[in-house]
Parts: sequence; C-alpha cells; structure tokens
Amino acid sequence: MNFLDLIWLIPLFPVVGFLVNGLIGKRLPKSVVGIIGAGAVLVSFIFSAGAVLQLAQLPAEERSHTVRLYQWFDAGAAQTLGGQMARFQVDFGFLLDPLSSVMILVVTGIGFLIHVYSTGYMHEEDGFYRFFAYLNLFMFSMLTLVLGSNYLMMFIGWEGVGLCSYLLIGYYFHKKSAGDAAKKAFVVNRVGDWGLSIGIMLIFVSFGTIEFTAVGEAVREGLAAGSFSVSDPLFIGIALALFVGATGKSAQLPLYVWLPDAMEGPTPVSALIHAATMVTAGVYMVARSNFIFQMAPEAMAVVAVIGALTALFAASIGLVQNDIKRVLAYSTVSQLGYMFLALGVGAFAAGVFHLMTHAFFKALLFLGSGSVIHAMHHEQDMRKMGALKNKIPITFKTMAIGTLAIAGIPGLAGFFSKDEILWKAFSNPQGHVILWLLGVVVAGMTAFYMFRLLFMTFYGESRVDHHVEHHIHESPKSMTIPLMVLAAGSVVSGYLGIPLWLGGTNAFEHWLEPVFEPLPITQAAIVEHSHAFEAGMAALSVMVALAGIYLAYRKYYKTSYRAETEVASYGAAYPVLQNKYYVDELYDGLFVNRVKDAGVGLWKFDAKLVDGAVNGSASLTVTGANGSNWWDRWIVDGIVRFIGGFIKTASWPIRLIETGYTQNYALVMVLGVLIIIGYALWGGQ
Amino acid sequence: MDFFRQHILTIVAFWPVAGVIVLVFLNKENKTLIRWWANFVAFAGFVISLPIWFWFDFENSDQMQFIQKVPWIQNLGVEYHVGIDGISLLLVMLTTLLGPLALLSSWDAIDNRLKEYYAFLLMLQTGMIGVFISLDFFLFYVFWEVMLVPMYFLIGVWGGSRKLYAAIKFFLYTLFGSVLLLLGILALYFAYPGMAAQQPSLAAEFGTAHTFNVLAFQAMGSFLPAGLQWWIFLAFFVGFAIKVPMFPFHTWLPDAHVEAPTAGSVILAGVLLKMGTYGFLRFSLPMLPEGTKAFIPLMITLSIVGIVYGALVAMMQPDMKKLVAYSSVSHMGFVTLGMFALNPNGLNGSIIQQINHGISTGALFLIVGMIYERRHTREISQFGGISHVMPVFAVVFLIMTMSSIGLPLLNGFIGEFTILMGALQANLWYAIAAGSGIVLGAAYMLWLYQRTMFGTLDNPANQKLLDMNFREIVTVAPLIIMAFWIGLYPAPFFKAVEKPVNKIVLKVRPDFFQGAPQLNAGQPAVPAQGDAR
Amino acid sequence: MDQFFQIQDIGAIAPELEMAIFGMILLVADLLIEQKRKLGWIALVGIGCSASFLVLQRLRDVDVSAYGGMLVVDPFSAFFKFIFLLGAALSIAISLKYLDIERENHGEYYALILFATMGMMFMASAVDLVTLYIGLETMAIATYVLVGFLRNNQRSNEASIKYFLLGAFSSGILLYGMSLLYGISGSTKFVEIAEALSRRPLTDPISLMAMITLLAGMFFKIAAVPFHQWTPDAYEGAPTSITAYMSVAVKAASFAMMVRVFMVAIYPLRPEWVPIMSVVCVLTMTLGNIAAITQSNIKRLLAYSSISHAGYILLGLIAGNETGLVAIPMYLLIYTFTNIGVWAVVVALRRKDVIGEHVDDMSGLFFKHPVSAILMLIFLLSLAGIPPTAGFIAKYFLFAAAIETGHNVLAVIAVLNAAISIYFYFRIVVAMFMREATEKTGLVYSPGVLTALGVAILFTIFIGIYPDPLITMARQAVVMAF
Amino acid sequence: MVATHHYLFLAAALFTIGVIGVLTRRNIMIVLMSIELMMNAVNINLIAFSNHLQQVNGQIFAIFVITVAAAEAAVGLGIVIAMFKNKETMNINEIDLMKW
Repeated sequence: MNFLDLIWLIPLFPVVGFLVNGLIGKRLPKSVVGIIGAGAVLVSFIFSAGAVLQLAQLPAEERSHTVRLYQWFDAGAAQTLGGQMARFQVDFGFLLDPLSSVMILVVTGIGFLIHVYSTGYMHEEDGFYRFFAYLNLFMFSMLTLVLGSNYLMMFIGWEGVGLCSYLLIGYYFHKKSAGDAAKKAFVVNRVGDWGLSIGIMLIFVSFGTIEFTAVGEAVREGLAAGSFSVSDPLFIGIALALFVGATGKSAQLPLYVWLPDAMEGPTPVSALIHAATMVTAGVYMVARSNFIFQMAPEAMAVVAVIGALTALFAASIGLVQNDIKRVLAYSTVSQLGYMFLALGVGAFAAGVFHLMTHAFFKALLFLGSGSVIHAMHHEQDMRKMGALKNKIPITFKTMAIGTLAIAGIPGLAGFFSKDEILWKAFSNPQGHVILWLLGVVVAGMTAFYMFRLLFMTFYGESRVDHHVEHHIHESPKSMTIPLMVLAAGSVVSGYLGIPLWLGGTNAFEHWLEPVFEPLPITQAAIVEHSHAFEAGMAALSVMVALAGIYLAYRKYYKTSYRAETEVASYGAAYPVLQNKYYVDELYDGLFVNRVKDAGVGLWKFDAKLVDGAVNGSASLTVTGANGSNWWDRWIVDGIVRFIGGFIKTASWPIRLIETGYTQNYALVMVLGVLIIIGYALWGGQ
Repeated sequence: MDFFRQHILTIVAFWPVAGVIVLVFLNKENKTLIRWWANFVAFAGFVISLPIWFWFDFENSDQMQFIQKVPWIQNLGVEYHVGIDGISLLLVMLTTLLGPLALLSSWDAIDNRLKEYYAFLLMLQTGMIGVFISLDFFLFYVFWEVMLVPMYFLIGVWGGSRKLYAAIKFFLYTLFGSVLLLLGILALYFAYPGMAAQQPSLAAEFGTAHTFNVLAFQAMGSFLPAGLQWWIFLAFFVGFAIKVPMFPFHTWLPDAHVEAPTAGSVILAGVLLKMGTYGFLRFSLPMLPEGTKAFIPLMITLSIVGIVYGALVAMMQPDMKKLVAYSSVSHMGFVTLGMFALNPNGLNGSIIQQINHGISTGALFLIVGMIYERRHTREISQFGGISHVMPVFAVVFLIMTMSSIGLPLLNGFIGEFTILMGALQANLWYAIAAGSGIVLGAAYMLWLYQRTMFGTLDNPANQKLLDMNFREIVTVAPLIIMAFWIGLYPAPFFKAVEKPVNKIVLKVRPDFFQGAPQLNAGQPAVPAQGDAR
Repeated sequence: MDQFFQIQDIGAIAPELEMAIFGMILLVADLLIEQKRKLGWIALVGIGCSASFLVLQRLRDVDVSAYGGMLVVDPFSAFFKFIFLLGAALSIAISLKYLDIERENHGEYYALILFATMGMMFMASAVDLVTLYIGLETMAIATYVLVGFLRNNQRSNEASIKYFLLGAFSSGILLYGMSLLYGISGSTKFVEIAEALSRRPLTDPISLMAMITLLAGMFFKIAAVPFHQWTPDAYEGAPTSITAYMSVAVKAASFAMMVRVFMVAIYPLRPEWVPIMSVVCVLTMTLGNIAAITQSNIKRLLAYSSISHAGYILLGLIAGNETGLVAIPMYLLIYTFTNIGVWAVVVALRRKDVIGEHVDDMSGLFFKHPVSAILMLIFLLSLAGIPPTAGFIAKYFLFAAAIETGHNVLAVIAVLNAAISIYFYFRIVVAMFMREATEKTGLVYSPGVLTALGVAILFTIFIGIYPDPLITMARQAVVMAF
Repeated sequence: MVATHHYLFLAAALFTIGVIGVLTRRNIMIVLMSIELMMNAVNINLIAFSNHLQQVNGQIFAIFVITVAAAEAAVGLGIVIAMFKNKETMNINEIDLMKW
C-alpha cells in the first residue's frame, strides 16, 4: 500500500469516528463507542506510521510529499505587493515531510493512548459518546493542522482544535466555570487568530501563494534574486503577526491566560489538547514558517524573549499552585516557553524535539494526575492528598518517571531536549547568555515545583478526606497501560536526539534538516565550542535542577506540608504568585470590562442618539400634553429625535394659526401676499 | 420546455403570486389546507427555480442570461427586462431557498389570519426575486418598493409587542432611502440621451433614446461626469445603505427584527438586506465608478465602524433576537467592506458573504424562533442549560454559531477571510481593524451560546422543553447542508461570481489587471497555481 | 373670426351647453320627481352626454378657437374636461345613498354639481380673462352652496360660510390682478397679455403686482400654503361626497386655469414667479404632510393630504417643461381615481347613526369588509406613491420633471415628503388591518359606491401597471397646447 | 384734470379699505360688504383702464364683475341665513366649530 498518497485518509478516519459516535453514539454501548473512537485513531496511527516509514525510505531531499485532494476555493485575481497578478486559490492538500511526520506520529500515537485511557477515565460519565465524538473531531482538526499543505489548511485545523477545545473544556457544561473557561479559551485564541489571519494574508500578498513549500521557495528565490532582504519590515510584520497567532494557541505571554482555566475540562482533554498536541500548534506553526522567521531576526528575538519570559513567568506561578492540574498547566505554559525560546534562537529542530519529548512526559503527567484524581474521587487539591505512593503504585511510578523527565534528569527524554535548547540559547548566533540564564533558572524552578507536586501528592502524611480515604484504588488497566507506555516514551524518546557531545548523531535534527534548512543569509559565525564545554554547561543545568529537587525535598518531603509555612516562606510574593500576578484581573479591567462597557454605551447611544427620524415622527402622534417635558425628551433622546422635535415645533404654529377663525385665515392670506410682494419688489433684486 | 426555459425567470418570479391568487379563494377556516397549499407553492417555487442553476452558463457568468425583454412603458423607454448573471443567480437561488424554509418555520408559530400571512410572505417572495432579476431600473424600483408593503404587514400584524412601531419604522426608513434612490435613477435617466449623443459606442449599442436599461447605464458609467456621479452616488448610497443597513442607518433593523415573526426575520435578514448590497454591486459600482472612488474612504470607514459597533452592541443585548439582529449589522459591515475594497478578492468574498449571511443568520433566526415558540420569551437570562433538554437543538445552534463566527470548513469563514484578504490588499489597516470583528464576533456568539445552552438547567420553565421536531429539523437541515457545502467546496459559487466581479473591478479601476495580458476579456491571465511557482 | 356669431362656436361649447341644459332639466324635474335619487341618474346621463360630445369633438381632432378667441377647444382642455366629468360622475355615484342617509337628497344638489362642472369646463377652455373669471365664479358659487348643503348641520353651515367668505375674498384679490393685467396690455386675451408683458421690464412693479395678486388668488383655489387654511374646515364640514368632488374636480379645474395663466399669460414673468412658487411648493408639501400626521378625523386628514398633493403638482409648473406639464393632467386624473376611491369608502362609513369620520371608525374594517379594506389599502398606497399603483406613475412624472430641469433640492424635499406621507396614510391602514373591529365598524354599500370603487380600483391598478396609453394622451394634450 | 392714475389710486385705496374691512369687522354682513367694496375697486380699475386705453373690453369685464358680484351676494346671503337659522349669530368669531 502506498501510504504516502493516502495521507489524506489520516485526518479522515477520526472524522468517520466522529460522525458515527456523534450521530448514533447515543444508542451504542459504551464499549463500542470507545472502540470506535480509539480504533479510528489507531487506524490513523497505523497509516501515519506507514507513511512516515515510506517517507524515510526516500532520499533526504525528496522527503516532501504533497497530496492535493481538490481545489478548496479560488477567490479570484489579486495583486501582490510586487505588482504581479496572482490568484487567491487554496488547495485542499496535505503535505508530509519530516516535520509533519513527527507531528502526526506524536498526535496519533499519544492521541491513541489518551483515547484508550479515556475509555476508562470517562466510563462513568454521561455523554460518553459525546466525549469521544469531540475527541475524534479534535484528532481530525489537529491532524489537519499538522498535515495541511498550506497556511489555510493549517488554519482549518487551527480553528478546528479551538472549537474542540471549546467543546471539551465546556464538556461539563452544567458548571458555570467550565462554560466561562471554554469561552475564554476560544475568545483569547481568537485574538491570536486575528494576528495569524493577518499574517497569512500578508504572506499571500507578498508571495502570491500560501502553500508552505511554494512560499519557502519564493523566499529563497527572492533572496537569491535580491528582491527580498533580511530584516525587511514586511517579513518582520509577517513573522510577528504569525507569532501573535502562536502566542494565542500556545499560551504565551500575553495570551496565556486561557490555558490554566482550560483545566476545567476532563483530564484526558487536558492531557491531549492542553499539553501534548494543540498547544504545541504555535510551535509547529513557527517552525513551519522558519523561512519567514529567518528573514526577520528581530522577530526571532521577540520570539525568544517572549518564550524565555513566559517560561519564567509561568514557572514562578507554578511554584505555589495547589491544584494538581493547575501546576501542570503552568508547567505546560512554561515548557512551551522553552520551545519558543528554542525557535527564537534559531534552533527549530531543538524546539520540535522538545515538543515531542514534552508531549510524552506531559501527557504522562496529566494522565497520571487524572489517575490520581480518579482515585481521589475528583479531588484536585494537593493539600488534600499525600501518601498516595503505595495506594496507587503504578500511577506513582509512572508519574515519578514523568517528573524526572521534565526535571531534566540525565537519561530521560527531558534532559536531551531541554539541554539542547539551553545549549542553543547559549551558543547560537541569535542566542544570548541572558536567555540561557533564564532557561537555567526555569529548569531549577521546574524541578522544584514538579517535585513539590510529587512529594505533596505521594509522600508525607495523608491529608485525605476520611470518606475518600478507604475508597482510594488503583485505576483500571485501560488507564494504567497508557501510563506505562507513555512512561516508556518519556524515557526512550530522548534517545532519538542524542547530542554529538554524548557521542550520538543527533538523528532527530538530521531528520528535520530538509525542513529547517538555513537560508543563505550571512550572519555572525557560529562560535565553535568544544564538546567538553558543552558537557560542562549541561552538567551545570543538571546541577541547578538537582538543586531545585533538593529544595523541594527539604520543604515538602522532610517536613510535612503545612500551608502556613509555605505561605510564610514566600513572604509578600505569595499572594502575587497565588493570584497569578493579577493578570486576569488586569485583563478584565483593561479589556473585557471595557469592551462590555463599550457595548452597553454604544447600545444606549444607538437607542437614544442614532435612532431615527422615524422615532421622532412616530412620537408626533402623541402631541397632546407633553409640551412641558418635551425639552427634556428632546435633549435625552438626542440628535435624531431632534428632527422629530423639530417637526413638532413646526406643527405648533400651525396649530396656533389654525384657529378656526375665518378672519385669521384671511389675515394669513394677506400676510402671505404682503410677504410675496415684499420679496418681489425688494428681495428679488 | 422551451417556453419554460425562455421565460424561467418570469415564471419563477411570479409563481408565488399565482399561488396567492389560488390561496385567496381557499376557505379561511380550513387552516390545514391553507398551510399545505402555501408551503407547496413555496417549495414548488424552489423546485422550479432549480433549473436556473443547472441551465446557467457558468463559463459566461458575466453575461446576462435567460434574458427577456418586452417593451412596457414605451413613452418612458421602460421595458420589462429581466436576466441574471452570476451575482444575481446566487441571490435568486438564495431567495427561492429561504422562502420555503421561512414558510415552513411558521407552520405552528402562526395561527391567526393564516391566509393573509401566507399571501404576504409569497408576495414578498415575488418582490425579492424581482429585485434580483430586473435589468430595467424602473422595473427594479417597482419591485424594490413593492415588497415593502407585505413586509410591513408581516411585522405589523404578526409581530411582537411593539410591532406597529417597528413596522412603520421599517417602512419609513426604507422609503426615505428608496425615494432618494429614485431621484438618482432619474438623474441617470436624463443624463443618458446626452451621453449617448456624445459617445457613439453607447449609441450604437443602446440607442440614443431615454432608457432605463441597466446595462446601458453601466456602459455609460465610464463617461458620466464625475461631479454628477458624486451626487447620484450619494442618492444611491442613502437608498442602499439604509437597506443594508450600514452604520448609522441601522437602527430600524433591531426593531424590525425583534418585532417581526420568525419567518419575517429570516426573510429580512436572509434576503432583504442583500438587496442593499446587491444595489451597490449592480448599480453604484459599475454605473458610477468615479463616484464610487470618491466615496471609498467613507464607505470603508462606515463598514469598519459597523463591524465593530454592531459587534459591541450585540454583545450586551439581553434579547437573543436583538443580539442576532445587531450581529447582522456587523456581518453586513464585512460585506460592504469587501465590496469597497474594490478588488476581486474583496468583491468575491463580499458576495459569498451575502449568501453566507443569508444562510447562517437566517438559521439563527429560525433557531431563536424555535425557542421563542416554546418559551415565549427571548430574554437570554431566562435560559441556561438548554443543552440538557434539547441536545439536537444544541448541536444545530452550535453549528450555526460556528458558521456565523467564521469557523473554517463552514461557510462564514470563506466569506470573511476572502473579504479580509481583499481589504488587506486595499490597506493593511482595514484588515486589521475589521479583524477585530472576528474576535468580537466569537465573543458575543459564544457568550450567547454559553449563557443559553451551557450551565445548569435552573429555570423550571425550561425543564420540560421539547427537542426539535421533525419539521423543525427539516427547516434547518438545508441551511446546514448549505453551510457545509460553501465551507467545503465553494468553487461553484466563486465561479458564478468571479467574472461579473472582474467586470465590475475593471469598470471602477480599469488599470487593475494591468501587467497581465488579455485585459479586454475581463478575465485576467493569471498563472494557475503551480504553473509559476 | 370677424363674424360675431358662428355655428362652430356653438359646437365648441357643446359639452358645456349640454351640462347647462341638463342642469336646468334637473331643476325642473326636481319639482316633478318624488324620488330624488332618480335625479342623480339624470345627472349621470347628462354627464354621459357631455362626455360623448367631448369625444366627438376630439374625434374631429381640430383645435377650435371660438368666440373671437375667448376660448379654445384643444386636447389640453379636453383632457381636463374629461377629468371634471369623471370627478362629477363618480361624486354623484357616491352621493346617491349618502344624501339619503344625511336626509338631504334634493334635486338642486345634482344641478349644482352640473353647473359647477360646466364652470370648470369653461375654465379649462378659457384663454381670456373674462371667460376665465366667469367660469371660475360659476364653479365657485355653485360649490359654496354645495359645501353648505347639509342645511341643518352647523359644521356644514360653518364650512360654507368660511369657504364663501374666503373664496370671495380671494377672488377679489385675483380680480384685482386681472384688472391690472388688462391695464398693462389693453387686452384680456392671454396671448396678448403675454406679448405686452414681455415688452415690459421684468421688474416692472405693476406687472409684479398683477402677478402676485393672480398668484394669491390661484394659490387659494388650489389650497397652497399659506392660502390653504379654509381647506380642512371646508372639507370637514362639507358633505363627504362634495368633499370628494372638491378634492378632485375643483382642484383639477384650478390647476387647469393655473397652467393656462402661468404658462401663457404671464409666462414672460416666469423668472419672477418660479422662486415664489418654489417656496410655496415646499411649504405646501411640508406643512400639508406635517399637519396631516396629527389628524384623527379622516376628512381632515385627507384635506391636509390633498394640500400636500397640491404642493407636489406645483412641481410640474415649476419645472415647466414637457415632462412637468404632462405630469399635471396625469397626476390630476390619477388623483381623481384614487381619491374618489378613498372618499367612496369614507362615504360608505357614514351610516344612520354613525358619523364615521374618525380614524377609529375604520378599526378592524378588514375583518368586516375585507375587500373594501384591501381596496382602501391600494388607494392609500397610490396616494403615497408606492408602485405598482397609479399614484407612483403620477409622482414619478413630477419628480422626473424636477430632476430634469435641475430642481434637485425641490425634488429631494418632495420625495422626502412623499415618504413622510406614508406615516399618516398608514395610520388608517393600521386601524383597518391591525385593530380589532368595534361595534361601530361597518360600511353601507350602495350600487353607486360600488361602481365608483370599481372604476377607481380598476384604473388605479391599470394605470399603475400599464400607464402607456394615459401618458400618450397626456403628452398629446400638452404638446399640442403649448 | 383727473388722470388715469388718480383712478388707480382711488381703486387701490378702496381695495385696501375692503381688505381691512374683511380682516377687522366682526359682523358677517359687513364683511360681505367689504368684499363687495373690493370688487368695486376692481371695477373702477377696469373702467379707468378702459377709458385710458380707449377701448371697451374693460367695461364689458366690469359689467360681468358686477353681475357675478350680485350673484355672489345672493348666494352669500343665502348661506348666512341658513347658518343664522342654526346658530343665531352674525358674529364671525363665533363660527369656530372646526379647527385643528
């Protein structure tokens, strides 16, 4: 079977699952629903794997395979900025290349595991079928996002995952907080999409196409022909516009606010969407647009700085969160910051590498936390946990692996990818020592709060509610097996990219090379560092992580957890961190409430001022006794009622002269004649 | 068959009136018969309009087709002259599609004075189709005004609590605009003979006598003095802008929508508003290219203000229907924005968006109508958690919400994105400013959805609501199908409008396609995708 | 020409003579016939005979100048005469039953209508001040009496008094102007007056005085602001059928006279009277409409509406070109059909104990008399100028004339007024269609009313849909006359 | 010698007196008489012009005016009597049943 030409089926299988579950799922038994849902993804995974294997067999320079299904739309002629004519036409096409192959494997692979996990986790829920339908729809969107051959195909997925995220966050729709979070997620994302769509449009008017490969070629050609130059404002504009989109979807500053709230959704959703796949879409998109970002070093600097700051910012909030999922959520934001840091310093492959490893261990951690929550009967507050180690051993062990991985302990996946990023932040020409330093600090904080999570949850004395205490049980196989597989992945996936200084080949980077081929731009020479120096830097970052772990060990393992001591230890910073730097409040005050005010204000304006002459003339029908208050009304009801009022005033004298007295009539006539005479004799000249 | 084919436009347009004539003689008490007959007439109207789509020559979509031309008032040079090109094709089909759905939606909702109700709806149908097929300005104006009366009655008799106010407001507002439009038409009419005397090409094709021929006026557009064009554009602007409605002429719309019965709202939003934009497209742009250019800044500004304004006001509405009504203001802002970006992308998108708006807003009004029928209130605060009791309804509502906020693979996206693309080609800031409408659009629609569908079902009155019945599903199903069709495969629609649009663009900006050969064909030679790149 | 008396002269005034004869027959028959309604039929026969003479005249298709050039028989006058006859006939048709209800069915009623109509016909033909004046007064005096025909009704008396006093006053003013014109030109013939005026400077004060006094008199007759105030009172107080008659025939006659005088006699002063007329036109349209908005008495409402219609028609004179002049007779004819239709319904509202003049009396008419309500709706739409009714065609011509001659501001004001007018017309519609029927709601039909309604609706719709023949006729009438 | 313009001034004066009479007198009969005065002013005008122009048209016109005025007066009296029967007043200010 030629899987390469069948890649369009990969997103389609989940659609079938979605349709079946969505339309008739209500009448199917839960097991069948689960099998359909997970099976659809499994088939996608098989097709993905087949396609990737076949792709790998091609020579490196031919590893780009486009399948055009049909022309999606053709909106007619357009003038590009260069004055050429182009047609705004978009294909319904799919592109398999090394980058998208990584993405589809991650998405379908981890997606499948999470589907399996969900069959267990969601088993008690109403609307089981609905959940799987949404999940499958999400898989479709996500696969379209990463497989699409052009920016608009990506945009389909981009918006589609947004919709699914909305639906899944709002899955417990009877909870107001869930509904609010869902809406917040969508609307904040829409702000990003605003930028993204502007970026896409700019790409079209600049290059006359939005196909990834064609745009890439156009950039290269333009560069060769001298029609484009590095740091061209156009490229900076496009890059920044795209990055605005990325900050929305990938929860970066300043648009990260939706992600922590998104934890209102069921835990598998958090794992799939808000950790492993959807939130990395921004990373994917920036990586995909590397040729544009390379042309705009200033924009890359912005990306790097935003990434680093987000990493630090989110990590600091994560230090004090007590909701197990919120800790993970901020951790995700922070890790995404890492990825953007990598992209920003030009280490696209490193960013994608971290994306992949992060997908494994973060999905693992979320699912593990789900397992904990499942065991704890939907208790998410870590302050009410503790000493769960022996009660749910599999969960504990797998989560421990995940924690070690994210902390960057050598030998696990996180170490390889994180170290790669830190090294590139230091050594790449676009890098800077401050960026590196931020990264290292974040690494330490990450290690600290993750181990805080681990210790608070599994160690120490039990703070569990008594009613819950004796119900605690290990999760069913359908949940633990995915955990174990992911734990394995969290270890193994790192070995795809063993760096050179460890004697590896950095296979992952090589695999992605065709996509991230640097543009022929003259830039500062890469300062060569010895492998020993690189190893030393790595050791340093590991030391910092270990320090973080030790700190956590001291605070949360050695001493039993007490809220007051924790609060006290942060001093004045605690409320700030606990309240997430008051950003939500700030946004509410600055934007949300202002928009609502504007809405109310304009509405009143509309009703009172803009509203038409009709209103005025309608009010005429009531001429009676409202003479006294009509001034009032005249002013309140504003401009257009003014016309009505004017008519009313005009009708007043008519009333005065229409007295019914014959002689008054005659008088008016005579006056009329006199006025005309006056006009004709003197006025006319 | 040949007769049918030659007269298809006339037949489609007047078929509903023929149905009304029969309807008048039905027994007033026999409500079932009246309902069946009216629905049959409307549905048959749709069926007999289908051949238009299939017989339409898409290759020559910029040529008027199915032309019928009969002298009417010879003293004035008025003709019964109908024909359609790609643009009118879409709008005619939209009208014949929405008509039966609107009728079907009133099956249970309307129970008093049925006969008149259906008669007015069907007469409205004729008026609307007539507007879109007229190629004679006089004829156009007649249809344009004719449909005011049935709409007035639909709002005034079967409307809500402030129906009389809303009805007369609708009527007066529109009438104010259209009488000025009439003056503009007259100015063109009297300018024509003089122009024809000077321009042999004009005289050769359309003669030198007074005429109302739209095509002649379009041809004249290139020669008309700019000053005159400016004034005529102003007159047209008021007429069409009120109908669209563009900010600040929009205040009739919320009232009319809120008070109108569901079917009225559907028709109003779905078709009537399009008459304004169609007017701009068919008349203002090609007939008054210089005037158009002079007004572009104003039109763009008003469009963008409309987009943002409509969205902001919509957000805070406590009444669902009013919310959707204000969203129309915002959506129609997109339509006019694309139109006055004056490039093929913008115009194409603008036309597609007109269709989209008809579909999604029409459906949203149907949806609001369904819930109103059940609860007799449209206060958003009265609802919450409806998903629990009306799952199918929730899904339909969701799809249409998504269509309205422009989710890709649904219709709204295609239109909005293309419009923004066109706007961006005109000026980056237009696109950025208008893009805010997308964010706000998501905000108000999702907020609405959240407040009504999500949450706990705490209002006891909502606990026994019935889900959509078969008739209601049948009513919205075509719209859902259309939404997906346009979202997934809009090619036929774009194909229908592209050539006429290019013609319009060439008219206003003759140098637009320069640099590309075959300028005269009206079809720019642009390398197909993949050839050049 | 030189001969004092020619047989053609008699032929020229045959239709008028015929009306006079039948008028006198009626006076005599009044003594003999007990059932007064029969007199109405006689009057109708008279009108029919007159109309057939008119047709015969037209068939010969020659313009006759009779009585030494004191009057002409041309297509223009024929067209107007046709309007008068039509107005008279339809008014009589709606009077028959109505007068019984008012208990005032007397023979002289019909005779007076015939005499008034005869006066109008002379007005339309007159090309000489003397003929014009006599025609005018014949019409006016007959109408004064008709307005006060409800002898026992104080409102009718009052209306009559007011109309009479103001009418006489205004004709005094008009007459003063005529005397000045005679003094200037030494002739009473329009053509010669025009010649004399064109020899004098435009700003000659005597010419201006003459023009202004003429204007005032004429504005009174057509009820233009500020000479309009008698109208609502007279319309309200007069028997409804006479109100109908006045609103169509008297108005048409006044316009016929106005067109002749202004387009021939004082045409040289056109630059002087156009601005004045423009202002009056704007005032008339606007005040008429605004005042109508607050009326709740249908007769009064329609009176104000008719004032505003006079304002529109002035547009035609202001434009003064072919389109404008064609518009005037066309408008008046269409207005005759439409307005008689409206009045027919109002007449039918009058029943034994119900005065039926209030808008509320129309409440729910649709439920009791759907056909009448729908007809009324169509008439009102026609008055408002909504296509495809005849009223649209009429308005179209006026607006077209204004645009064609560059009176753009006037045109804009006029169309906006036309739009406003829908507001008060639709108050009646609202009452008919959207209110519940009350006990008072109801109509009394008579064959006459039904016939009038039928004729009116037929032409209102027919002209609206296919106005071509009418336009051709009106165009002929005007082109050949001017 | 009495010149034409003297007649014209006389007529104008009479006419103005008539107008003022119409405007100010309260008794309907006097108002009617004022109108007659206006008519007669016109007659003076016509005859003066006729004399001035040495042709007969004006006099003919004047005779017609006199005739019409007589008819008008007759009708006017009739109307006034009809009203007096119902209302028993000659005061013009009491005729105000119909107004706005």
